[in-house]
Amino acid sequence: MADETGRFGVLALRFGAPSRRRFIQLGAGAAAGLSLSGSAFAQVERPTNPPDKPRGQVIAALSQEPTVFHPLMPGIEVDQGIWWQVFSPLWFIDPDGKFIPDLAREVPTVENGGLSADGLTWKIKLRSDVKWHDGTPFTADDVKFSLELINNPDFRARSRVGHSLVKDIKVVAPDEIHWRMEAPYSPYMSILGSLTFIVPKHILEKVSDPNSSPFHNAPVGTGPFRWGERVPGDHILLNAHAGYHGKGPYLERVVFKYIPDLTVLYTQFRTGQVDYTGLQGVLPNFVQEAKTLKGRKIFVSATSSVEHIAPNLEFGPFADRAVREALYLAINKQAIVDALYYGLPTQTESFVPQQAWSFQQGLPQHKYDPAKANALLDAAGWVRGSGGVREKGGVKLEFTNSTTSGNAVREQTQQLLIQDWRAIGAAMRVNNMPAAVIWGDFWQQSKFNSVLVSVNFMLGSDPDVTPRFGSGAIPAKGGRGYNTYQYRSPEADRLLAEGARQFDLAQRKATYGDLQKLIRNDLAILPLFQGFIAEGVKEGLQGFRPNINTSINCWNIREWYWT
Amino acid sequence: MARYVINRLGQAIMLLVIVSAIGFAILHLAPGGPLSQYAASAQMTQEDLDRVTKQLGLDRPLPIQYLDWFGRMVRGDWGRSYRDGEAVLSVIGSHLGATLELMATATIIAALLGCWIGILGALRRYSLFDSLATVGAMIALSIPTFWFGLVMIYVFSVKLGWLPAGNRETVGDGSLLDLLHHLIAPALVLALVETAMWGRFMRSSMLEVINQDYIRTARAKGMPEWRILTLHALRNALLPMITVAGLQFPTVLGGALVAETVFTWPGMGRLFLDSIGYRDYPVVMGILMFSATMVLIGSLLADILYAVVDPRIRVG
Amino acid sequence: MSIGASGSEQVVAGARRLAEAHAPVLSVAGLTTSFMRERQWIPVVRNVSFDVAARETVAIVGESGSGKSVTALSIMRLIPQESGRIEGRVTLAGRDLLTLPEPSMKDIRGNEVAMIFQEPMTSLNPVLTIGFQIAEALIYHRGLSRAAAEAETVRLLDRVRIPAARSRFHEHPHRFSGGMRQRVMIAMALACKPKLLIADEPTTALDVTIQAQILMLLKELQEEEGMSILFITHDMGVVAEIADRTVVMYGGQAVETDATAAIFAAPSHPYTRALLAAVPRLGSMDGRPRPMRFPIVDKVTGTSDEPTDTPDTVSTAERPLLEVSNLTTRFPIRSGLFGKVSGRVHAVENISFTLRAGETLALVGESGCGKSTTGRSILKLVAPDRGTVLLDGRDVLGMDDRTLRDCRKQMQIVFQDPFASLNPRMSVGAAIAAPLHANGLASASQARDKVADLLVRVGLTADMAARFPHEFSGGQRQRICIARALALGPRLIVADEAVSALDVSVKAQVVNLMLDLQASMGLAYLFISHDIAVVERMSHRVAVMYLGEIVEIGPRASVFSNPQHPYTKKLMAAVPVPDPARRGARRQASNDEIRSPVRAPDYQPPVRQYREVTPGHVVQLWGEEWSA
Amino acid sequence: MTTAALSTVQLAPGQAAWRRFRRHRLALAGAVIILVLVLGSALGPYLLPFDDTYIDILKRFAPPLSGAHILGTDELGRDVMARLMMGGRVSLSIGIVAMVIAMAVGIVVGAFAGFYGGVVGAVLMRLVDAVLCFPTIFLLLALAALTEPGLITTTVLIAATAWMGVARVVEAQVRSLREREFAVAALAFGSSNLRIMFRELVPNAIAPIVVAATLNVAKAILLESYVSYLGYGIQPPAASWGNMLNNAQIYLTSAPWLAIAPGVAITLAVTSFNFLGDGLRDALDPRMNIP
Repeated sequence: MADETGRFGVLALRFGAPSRRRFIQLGAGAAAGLSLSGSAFAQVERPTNPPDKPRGQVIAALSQEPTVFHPLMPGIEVDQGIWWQVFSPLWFIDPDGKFIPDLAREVPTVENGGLSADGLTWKIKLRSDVKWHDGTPFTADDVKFSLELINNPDFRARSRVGHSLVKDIKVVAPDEIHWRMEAPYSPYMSILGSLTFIVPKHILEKVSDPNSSPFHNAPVGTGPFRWGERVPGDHILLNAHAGYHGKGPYLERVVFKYIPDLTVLYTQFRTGQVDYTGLQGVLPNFVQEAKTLKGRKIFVSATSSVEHIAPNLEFGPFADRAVREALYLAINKQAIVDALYYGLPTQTESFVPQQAWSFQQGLPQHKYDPAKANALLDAAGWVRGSGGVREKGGVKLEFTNSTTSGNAVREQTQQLLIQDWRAIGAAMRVNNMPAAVIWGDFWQQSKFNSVLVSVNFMLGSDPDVTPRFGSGAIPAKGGRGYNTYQYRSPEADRLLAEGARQFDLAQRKATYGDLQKLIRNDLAILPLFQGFIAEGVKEGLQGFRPNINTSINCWNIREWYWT
Repeated sequence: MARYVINRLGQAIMLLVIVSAIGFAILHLAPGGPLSQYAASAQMTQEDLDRVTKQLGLDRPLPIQYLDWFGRMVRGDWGRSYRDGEAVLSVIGSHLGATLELMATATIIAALLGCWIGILGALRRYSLFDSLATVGAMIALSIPTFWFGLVMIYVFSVKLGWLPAGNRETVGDGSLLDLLHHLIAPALVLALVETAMWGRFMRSSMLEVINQDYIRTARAKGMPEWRILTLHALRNALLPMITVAGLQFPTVLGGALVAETVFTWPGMGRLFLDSIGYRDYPVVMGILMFSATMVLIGSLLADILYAVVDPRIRVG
Repeated sequence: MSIGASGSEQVVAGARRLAEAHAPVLSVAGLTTSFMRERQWIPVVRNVSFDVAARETVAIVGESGSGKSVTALSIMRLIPQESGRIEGRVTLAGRDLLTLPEPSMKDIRGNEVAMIFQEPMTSLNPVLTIGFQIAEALIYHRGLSRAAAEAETVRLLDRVRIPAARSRFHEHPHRFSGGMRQRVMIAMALACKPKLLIADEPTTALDVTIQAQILMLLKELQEEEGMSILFITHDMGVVAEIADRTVVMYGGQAVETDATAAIFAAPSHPYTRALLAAVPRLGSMDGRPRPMRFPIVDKVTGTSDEPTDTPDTVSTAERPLLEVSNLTTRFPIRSGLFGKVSGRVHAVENISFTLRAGETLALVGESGCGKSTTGRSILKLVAPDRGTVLLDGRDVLGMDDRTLRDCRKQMQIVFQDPFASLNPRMSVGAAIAAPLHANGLASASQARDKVADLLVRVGLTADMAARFPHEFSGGQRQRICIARALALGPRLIVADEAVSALDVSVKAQVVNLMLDLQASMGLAYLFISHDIAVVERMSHRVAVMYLGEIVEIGPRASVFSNPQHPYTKKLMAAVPVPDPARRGARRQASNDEIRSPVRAPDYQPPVRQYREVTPGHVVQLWGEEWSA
Repeated sequence: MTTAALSTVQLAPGQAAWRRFRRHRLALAGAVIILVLVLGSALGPYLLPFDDTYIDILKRFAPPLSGAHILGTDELGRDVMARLMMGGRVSLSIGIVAMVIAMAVGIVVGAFAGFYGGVVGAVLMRLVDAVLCFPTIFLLLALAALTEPGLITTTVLIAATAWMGVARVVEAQVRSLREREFAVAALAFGSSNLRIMFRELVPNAIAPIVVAATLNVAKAILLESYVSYLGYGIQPPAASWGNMLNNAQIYLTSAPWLAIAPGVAITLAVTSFNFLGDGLRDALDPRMNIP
């Protein structure tokens, strides 16, 4: 299951984590980003030839409802499922981690002159054969408008990270645009590339309120599919855009069907009413059965997030490393993975996904060893008190664990943990909350004891985890970042600073390898397994390519077709 | 009559003000907020969050926000959904049809079937039919709706494959037959409880009526039994059913919400659940106000209809 | 008893003649009706036999629970089949109704035998027009066309003296007053020209003037139609007024059956004697200034005690105990969004009177005249708009809550319905002690003693304190209520229709008790009643109320022997006299309805003038409205 | 007094009610089932060899009647019977406690509104009307989504959505009883308002209150299951019938018994309380005493 902190929505709460991928892939060096190894997912049979003209339709079921269609406003990954079809970015990152030009003619590099050596001047050459769905030609003015809109104070832009540095935008020619960056910021490549979809100036410049206009519910883009209709609460229909500038589309129609209940969603996939189950895919307990279904294929693919227990390191017992170690030893990880997750995920010891170049092999392997855990606690002075709960210096070894309420499998995991930990004299209590509550101040301001959570630690595909583990990134202490664990280590800070300064891949690999060892040793997090998603696709539907670098695996429906 | 209606409307408006204040307070004082989602997923920085909070006006003191919202609402501007930017009224409007379809179907089934069962039960009091109907109604009232829905799905969709497992239509089909096919299961689930209620109310209403003096009068007049029942008793027994129908409205709406959840029906219930989950304040408030208004209108209509039908209340 | 011998002989002779001339229309023989209770058949009517001859009126008279109504319902076979069983023979014109199949029975009901009931307010179907309800009998039994039935219905409504019959055809029952509804019921009953009309307490729920109208009407119609009437009632006055022959029922049995005059002249059964002895007779107190106890006749032996005069209890020396002046209580009728007053009920309008210690002042009048509101206003149980109430010189209406509570110890109230007056969930002892506890006046043991004392005082026994109200009869409950009222040692008791709901014999006993208590404790009574005959028996002074005003007030003897106000006269004339010999005096059968005290919000009550007839006897001067 | 009035022997209200109740066989059955459920939940866990929270991951999804587990095991290998009994404790006590709270609030609000009428009554009853404007489930979900789930919150929330009906019933009763002669008499002999309200009036409204109470228990059990079904309820590992059902639904196709056991338990409990309420209604309502 994927990264989750963003999981929200009521129905979403009821079932496992939605496969939420980080959708702002900050960070440079995406060229060396994550690539899915062949073993990570079973690739479809070798593509036959796509049809000459769009044919057939695909019904893609989503367990959350896409509602935000303006791609520059706050939205979640289901919304991106629509954006990918209707709009185009300047470039995107493919499953192998390579930048592929889309609206741009080429990806700017220092070599091709698109970027100045100091990274301050950007010169983008655009395609001139692109047309908006309404027939108006796409020009550099649209790009300028989009960038300026993001910085418009009245506009509820999703994020201005990077964009706020852009100055002096000049439209040099209809197919060329230049700008200057206030400061060098290499992650901007990723931000522009995967998450900044260009919106039409000729439509949006006329609206009075940039936050709500007819465009918001009938978007016009340059993507492979045109807006068809939306039946709120039910489905969204997109039609093939005949004049699409790239490959495809090969389908006449795409329907995104909103089916909030994952059991119903699976049932409909089973009965053939649905061609593809996206977002949260198929629940682990159905995977075994689903694999035996005739005419259906199940793809289990890794995501870049890590399922872990997040301890609040400022909270009483967790401040003691021995406690964390003992708790870690007492977890029957294998049982969780095998029984609750049906063996689908892979155990991990690191916060870095195993497909990444920066992944450190050979970290100490977790072993389920309650006896050792007990010995460790005894040695550390935690003695069993009333009710078998250990205590030390008046501090009892008891704590709460929280996760999004209604997430069945996580709740099962919690119950296993309770039993495992009770055996070593640690008392855990469950305190689950709805998504809109838990991921607010409770998480953000480190008001929890421990949380069962899945997080994508990577900045894009870069292992720079300064916002996650840097001592200056603790929001509860006024820091800017997401270090809600409140992890503070001079050694980690040193390694992080060093890694950010290094450019040599081998050096960086070593630095971040040391960091992974350090984090593993400190047990800043208690990692369980790497995220995964099981998605169902009807047999005969070609072109499905999970992309660990996007937040939703239906990013490339334009290349899908029926045999 | 006009005066009565105006009076009732005045009360209703007062109630709506109270409802809105309670609703607004609960919603906004509760933990979490519309931006929690973004806060968590690290896609927006604290600066971004603060900016959007301010842009949405959520940084202002609560009473100010309430008065602002209330003032706009009174002028017909119910705000826009945080999620899709649509005007709240049109968001509600686009989900209303599905809910009404479900409620109306279930209510019609329930009213007809329930009244029939209730009348028959009252007339043949303590007969086998009556006993079965009573026990059946009791069980129907006691079965958790969602559980019954799940069992329906399991039996009719999973095992037998006769009915679709949910949704309102097959995409791209949408023919009347297809719509009806999808409607069967949720409407029946919703109608089950409803029928039981109607049956029970009808039965007790009928029982009360047939013990009235005027029924004795009719008997003493030598009227045949069927005429006494259909003309003298039924007319009176049906009167309170108008009020029942009015009071049932919130229950049916609540039931529809559950049925919509189980059968993934794209109606108001779903919308409400989702909107609460996303803390889409304008939409949640809109639905609350809308349903409260419907409840009030329902009971007002019932009272007016009662007054129209019942000669004792009818004026002039 | 003072029945003119010649009068009674005449009536008896007439009745005999009628009976001989025709075979009985209805013959009831050995009727026994039982109900299933606790899996046992309990007979409620036992072996009752009587005949009703053509054009004859037979009354069945008895107290509550005597089985008289069940007898009537049994004749019609309107007893629920599953829980009731009827045995014996009921022969109507030669046919045994009890063996008739149900469909044939339907042709009898409403066609050959019609029935009217006690409660005109609930006996008509509220959602059907009165015209329809009458016409359907015509259509069903006589096969008339709709138009013909409608024409006939209008004729019937005319015959029962409903004004503007044609226009009222399409109106629903709620638009009619109780008296008018009873006329509608009669019209419905007469629709098919039945041989027999069974009237089950048809006037009991009506005011006395309306009752008189209905009785007149029934008599006239009987003469015109030539039908027989079986008249069920508990009121000996009504019996004397209407019945040719009378069946006296007691405990489910017919204890005496004879010509009415014969029964009144020479009751043979002890129960009948007891019953008749307890019946208050208007005019029987002529020449007696003070109240008088009722004679009590033993129901088994029939022996009677001698009623004694009461001692003079009225204290004349001091200031009156209660002084009411210009008391006005109005109830606003609100409507509209802001509860605007759209009218007012002028329940009590500018009344003044005094009451001395040991004296009984009766407030009489018909429903809606404001007599009960007056009683409650005096205790400030409702808030009067104007006027003063002085109790022992202290202004009751101006008191704060605490003083008022204290002052209420001096005055207590006893209500009409002894069933509603006692909290069913409180033991009798607790109920009587409640006033003591509420005022913190007694410890538990003191309260116990006091309760025992009070119970004995009202003629019950001390051991009854532990029982609950449902274990007592109506009369006993009223005694308990009186005991409770006495607990705080009051000087004034407002008796709000305190004996009206009681059976005649019980009523007599409670009146006697009240007189005894007055004698022993010097109580003052404000005796509110519509029952003129009882008022005559038990009061020193009388005030007649009409539409919230006192139209005549004075010593009882003076007002009753020399009524001045037209309303007083009308009221007294309407009281049925339990003397068949005096029935001949026909009263004018008017259609007047009781007027409503609801007025427009800007209504100004006229300023009234009064005239003193004799010392203390004052009458309001009346205007043209009474001249007709 | 030897009048006819005494000839029809009257029974005490309680006695008569008990006789009528005894005749109501379904209500009797309901009472018995409730007793069985309560005893089963209270004592059952001590008799079973299994702990309701003991996880045996190797014995997941054992079907009923296979081996020692009478009702089989759940998704974590816990004994379903044991969880059903422990869940019964939670569900029944939520039902009963929520009922008690709702009753207390409803009676007080209703008594004050009915007794004082006028402005006090209008304000209180408009408040009741206002809360009633929210469909129960709407209100419950809104509240539940906004608070942290748990035993106490769930109980209070359910009570918060259930007191209005009681308030209305009590208000109507008190308003009509207030005019009854015994209440006026109490006022006349100097009882304080509180004394009249709670000593004289409320005890006389006991019949509808008792009926409302039983029906409220039934409603509360149902509501608990709804709340849990929607994911806001009792926190694991504690079992309630509602969260058992919630957990079971994703295994509906593979392990249907997980959904059937709590579903039947809820239906059984709710039906029993409803029958009990129905029986009490018949028994306590003297109008039904027509031969």
